[in-house]
Amino acid sequence: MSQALDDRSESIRMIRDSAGAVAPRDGDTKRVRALRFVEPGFSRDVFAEMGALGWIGLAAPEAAGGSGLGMSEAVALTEELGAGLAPEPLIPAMLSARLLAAAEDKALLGGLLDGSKVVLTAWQEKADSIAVPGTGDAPRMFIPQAGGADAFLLPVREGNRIALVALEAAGSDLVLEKTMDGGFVGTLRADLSRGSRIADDVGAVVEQAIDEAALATAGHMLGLMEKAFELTLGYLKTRQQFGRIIGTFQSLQHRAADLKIHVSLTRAAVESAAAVLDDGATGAVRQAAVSKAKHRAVESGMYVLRQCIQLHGGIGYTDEYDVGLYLRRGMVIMNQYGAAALHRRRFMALAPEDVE
Amino acid sequence: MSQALDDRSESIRMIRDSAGAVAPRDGDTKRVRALRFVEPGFSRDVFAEMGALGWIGLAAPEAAGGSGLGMSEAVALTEELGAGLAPEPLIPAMLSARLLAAAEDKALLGGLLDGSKVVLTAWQEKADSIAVPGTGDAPRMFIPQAGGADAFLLPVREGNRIALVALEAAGSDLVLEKTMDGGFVGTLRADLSRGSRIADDVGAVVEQAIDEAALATAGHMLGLMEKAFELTLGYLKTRQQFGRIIGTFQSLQHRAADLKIHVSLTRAAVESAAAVLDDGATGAVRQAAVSKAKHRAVESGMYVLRQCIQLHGGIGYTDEYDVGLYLRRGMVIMNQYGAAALHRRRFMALAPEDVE
Amino acid sequence: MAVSIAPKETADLSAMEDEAFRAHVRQWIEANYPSELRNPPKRLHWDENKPWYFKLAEKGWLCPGWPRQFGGLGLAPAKQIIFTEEVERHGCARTNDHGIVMVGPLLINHGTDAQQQEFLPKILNGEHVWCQGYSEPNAGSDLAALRTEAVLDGDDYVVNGQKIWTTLASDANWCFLLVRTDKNAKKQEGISFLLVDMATPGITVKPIINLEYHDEFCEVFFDNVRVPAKNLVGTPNRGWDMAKALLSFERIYLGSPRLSAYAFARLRQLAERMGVWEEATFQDTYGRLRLDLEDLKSLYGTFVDKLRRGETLGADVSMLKVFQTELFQRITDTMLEIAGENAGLLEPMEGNRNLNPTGQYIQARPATIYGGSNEIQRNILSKNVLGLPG
Amino acid sequence: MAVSIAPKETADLSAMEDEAFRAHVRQWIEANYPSELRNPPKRLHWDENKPWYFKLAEKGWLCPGWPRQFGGLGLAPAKQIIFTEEVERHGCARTNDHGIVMVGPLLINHGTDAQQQEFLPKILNGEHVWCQGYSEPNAGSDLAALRTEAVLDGDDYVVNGQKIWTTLASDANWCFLLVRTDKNAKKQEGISFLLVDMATPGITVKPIINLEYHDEFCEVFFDNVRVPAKNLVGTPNRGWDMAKALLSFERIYLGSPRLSAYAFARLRQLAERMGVWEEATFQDTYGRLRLDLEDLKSLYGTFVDKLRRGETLGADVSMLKVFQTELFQRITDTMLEIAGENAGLLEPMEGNRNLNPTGQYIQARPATIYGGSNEIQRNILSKNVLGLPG
Repeated sequence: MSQALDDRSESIRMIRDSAGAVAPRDGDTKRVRALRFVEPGFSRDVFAEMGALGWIGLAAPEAAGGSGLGMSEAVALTEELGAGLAPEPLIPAMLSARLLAAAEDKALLGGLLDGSKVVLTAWQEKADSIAVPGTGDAPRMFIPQAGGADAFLLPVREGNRIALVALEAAGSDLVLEKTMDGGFVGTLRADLSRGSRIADDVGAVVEQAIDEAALATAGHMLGLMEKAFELTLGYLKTRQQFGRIIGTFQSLQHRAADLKIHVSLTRAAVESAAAVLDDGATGAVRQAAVSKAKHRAVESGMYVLRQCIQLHGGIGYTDEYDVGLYLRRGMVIMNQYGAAALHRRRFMALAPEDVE
Repeated sequence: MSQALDDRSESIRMIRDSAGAVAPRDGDTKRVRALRFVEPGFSRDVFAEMGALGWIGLAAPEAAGGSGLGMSEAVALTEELGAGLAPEPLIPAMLSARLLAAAEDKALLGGLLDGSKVVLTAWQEKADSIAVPGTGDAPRMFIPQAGGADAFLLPVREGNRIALVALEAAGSDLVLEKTMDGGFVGTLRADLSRGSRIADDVGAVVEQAIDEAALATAGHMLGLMEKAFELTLGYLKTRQQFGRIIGTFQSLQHRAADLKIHVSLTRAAVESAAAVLDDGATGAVRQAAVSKAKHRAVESGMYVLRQCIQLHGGIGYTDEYDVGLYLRRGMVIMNQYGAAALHRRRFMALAPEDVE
Repeated sequence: MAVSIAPKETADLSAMEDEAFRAHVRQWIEANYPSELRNPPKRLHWDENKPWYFKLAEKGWLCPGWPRQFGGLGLAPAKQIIFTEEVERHGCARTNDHGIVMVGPLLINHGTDAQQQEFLPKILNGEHVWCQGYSEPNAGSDLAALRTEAVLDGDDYVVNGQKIWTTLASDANWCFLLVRTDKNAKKQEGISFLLVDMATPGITVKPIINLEYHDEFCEVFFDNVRVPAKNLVGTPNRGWDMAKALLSFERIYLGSPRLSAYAFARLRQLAERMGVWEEATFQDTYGRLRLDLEDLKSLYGTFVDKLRRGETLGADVSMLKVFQTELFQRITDTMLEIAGENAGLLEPMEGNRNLNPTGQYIQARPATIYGGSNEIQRNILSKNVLGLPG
Repeated sequence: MAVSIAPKETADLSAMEDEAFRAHVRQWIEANYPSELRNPPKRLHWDENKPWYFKLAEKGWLCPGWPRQFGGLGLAPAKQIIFTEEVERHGCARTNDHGIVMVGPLLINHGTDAQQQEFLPKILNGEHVWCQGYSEPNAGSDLAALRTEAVLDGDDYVVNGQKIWTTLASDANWCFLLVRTDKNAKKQEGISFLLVDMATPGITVKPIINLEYHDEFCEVFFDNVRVPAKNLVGTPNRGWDMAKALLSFERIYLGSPRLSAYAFARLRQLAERMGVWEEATFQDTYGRLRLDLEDLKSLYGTFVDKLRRGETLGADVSMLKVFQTELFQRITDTMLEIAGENAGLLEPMEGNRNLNPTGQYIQARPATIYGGSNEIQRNILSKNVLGLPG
């Protein structure tokens, strides 16, 4: 596992570098702020750039036009984009790319991979779920940044199989709601008769794609918590009260030490899970690794983010100061692709124990 | 409620003062240490003194030879005895006194109330329980300080009623196990044919008596945590490391503040529950009040006790230093008359909610 | 804006039995409080709040705790507590109450006759709405480090500086202000209390958008603002002690279980809506929170009993603020955990104000910061209550 | 007590593939470790431990990490890790290992040829059993405040003072000691390392009974103890830096998941015995602990990978010690919570060593204190890792 990681360190480094160009870790948040609450809540141009950089097809096979990389690169990328607060729906797009590659739909896939078309998968029928019931006429909920979609993919159950239907976004019955971070989440009431059926059975691949999205989301959370912690450390090192730098107060020092532990645990959990998937794990082993990582990212991530607000004092509660942007993004993504309790239960149900 | 407490403040103060004579709060622990692991683990003489002071019959009616006081006085007393680490089985004796008063068995009751006879009730058939199955031939477990008993009371189920059988301790099949604090807990395999039946139905009173014992045990825990915290504060104010009094370190100051909050919450929960019982509450109201107090005492009590060990550093881990005596007593009593989870569940099942 | 100050209340409230008084208050609130404003998700602005405020003023109930000779109801502590309990029970919004709970008591204790006659009636009739100018950008937790300066120039003080976290300053027409009047004294000893008309030239109010995307707090800038010297309250350079005494109200107020209790009731509704209410693991989490809330109520009750007996509260009241605010946060943390993707929505779910996990969560964040951060409260507990050194 | 030091091991361990090496080690341990000593509830004394110790010595496996020229196995880091994993997996008791992990590396790096020749073979053959004289009654967390003094008098140092928390001192015949050799220097700069024969007149060892009613730790008193000056290791007054370097072993050792993993397995057995295993609320608690343990293993793995690559560990290894020891405590806290009245028993339940909640609970208490208290570890993290000031 660690050997594999060593071998990949170069491609991971390159991915991180290229992410910096789009969502600079140390850059300002003007771009992010300007996009808030303006539909669709993200930049089509930046999405296109992500396509051009090969990110949307990062894990798709090279034969299908993808980059042929793995989850280790994917979580490094989503971590960087979390740190940079990029609002573009990259993770949902990666999920769609997986399905389109499996469906061998070159037309839609091509446009998605190069970033010219935003294709989002409308798979979710209730909150806090990773299951794909595929009920034909059920409203599909919680589609991230749905207002910017050109097309939707709908899994539709047919007996034991899950067919895939593609649907033009234009003319669809789509209702948007604002999210805490300035984005828009959509509920789609699809008229399937307007769609075209592009695959007979994507049941297995959609399950895997959701697992990968859950892990990528854990990576995004890692980026949020790490960057918010970095801002907080900077604040602790400069802010003065009572004639002292507040970072000299031991109670704050010890809390910072705890936050560091949580960031490190999350990194270890996310990166080890990515390595498990890159080793070709399937079934219960894959699911357990993903659930372990997502659980940790949510539990430790939200703990770190709320402590970062607290350590900033009053200024942390203002919209003007950046640290709050991380908390609000955290709220939006924490339960996407399954809340902590869901993943804890799944992990317990799946992971075999070494009882001595 | 608070008015009632005001009215009782004098009797509570007197009880506390008299407790100081037997188990001095600020006294040394020589007596307590000398009794450890020497059967029966407590002093018959001190038990007799407790009887002479009217403690065993504290809540029994004056007509039955008791002191006719209430739970507010009882928890004040058990708190003091907790602070003084008295190992005598006062709470089990109070429970037995309740049953004997209900049974109107003056002979046994008289000897118990004046402290000349140790009468213990063998009601428990499994760990972590407050129910009295009364199975005739079941071993009766976890009888505190059972090696010192002169007689046992056994609740025995007969249809819907719970009869009470008294049994001489001499000649009984009693197995003792050592407890962490130096005491002995017993398992009794009773030969009921050797006993005498002294009441037809004590079902209701035994339930109430166990509730009162649970609340009195919460008071004992309050005394343990408060005294251990007092020792710890003293240590923080005198111990030096790095050229400073360690109580000047902010992380320890803040932890001490948290411990203070937990001690105060526990006192509020215990004393308000005692007031509820003294107001004559019965059924669900009584049970909910008791469960709330016992839950708080265990949760906050064990938290405070283990933090007191931590704040003492290495010396807290020695047998020689007193603070460990409080932790070990805490381990022994924490789950007596129901663990925290049991009381949490009972509270939730009983306590009506004000849903707005 | 002026209203009659002849109060409509004719009953002798002080003579009533407690339970009759409670019923009387409850009935009137139910009949008069606008139902659409019960338990508002955000702090209300003056334009939303003022109809209720004026109803209270007309009834003569705006200042239940003020002595009768100053126009208050002169209620004994026990009745004041009942009054507050009923207001909270009904979910009445917190009013713009700084005049009532801060300026009034300040002037009653420390004001000149002229100040009392000028300001108290206008608080009672709602003409003056006050805000509190305490915190500054570099004097947050360390309030005594404030640097807004007032220099005597003839009959006026000239004020320069900046305040921050001034609650609802944009709604207020008067401000009570801590200013530095002696730069050479020790930091606690050069501070004075000034009363400032917000219409004075040189004052700029700038709302701060917070994490709720709401503008409850403001920055207030003072640029050569002339304040008549007669508006200084008490002894010059002795404002710090007066300010500290006023904070005791705030500490018990912030320790009241009402925010936690309200959030807790919403947690149940959310759990039912999300379908996790019956789950044993949720029930256990909920039971722990419930018992924390009930024990907080018991502890709060011991402090209320002290007030009822007319005792003053010590520094140990900080315990309530710490435990209440952190419980409030834990309750709302749990809301997000069970809300699924609704944990990311800006608005209440399904347009139902009772299903508003994100609003509650965000509202709970500053509770551990304002009114003296919980770190400061723990410093107070360790030093002033436990006697730890340094 | 002397045994042959001609090792029985003839295989070229360094040439083996990792998995073959693992199998080789495992097989030998299973064949040779006394089964009744697997996962002992308390730290073993020398008389219980020594048969296994001498078996390791005879096999030549006592010091797998020492270079071959000093009599060790000279294993690469990756193989040392495998060796340790197998020892821990089998539940082998920790041996009296201070000579192996502390004195050996100290002398190999800083000892004179004469010291190496005198002491290393006697560690390898088990003749010298070492204890560590570091802490003092007034130098616990603040180790550098130690005051045990060594004054040169002719060819000897004369040692006076007291050590405390000296693990298994009553079993040791040699002690490596931090002493103050310059009272006028800054506190870290007047400290030296001495090797002391415990049979020297003037040494008194007094066991400390701990909360387990066990005597693992001792006080050691030095009253005019004469130690040959040739037994000073390294440069006089430079002992502190050497001592700090040796602690890096301890920090990763204390951060190993083994104690938590062992306790966790016992938690399940206890839950089954108490009939709560199937309960949803217990399963949730257990699941949280399990995921904490698994994530600790992941984090530990990243540090082990560094060792495997031959890197040295930084101060951030303190993270492991903090999280592991607190997890160990939380696991054992949970044991007491579900154990009913068994939470108060002195001995294991029903004579079954696997059902020993109180033993595990008490054993977990000092874990957050020894090896540098967790408060000290958090200081290290905040200052040396996060760069916070002061």
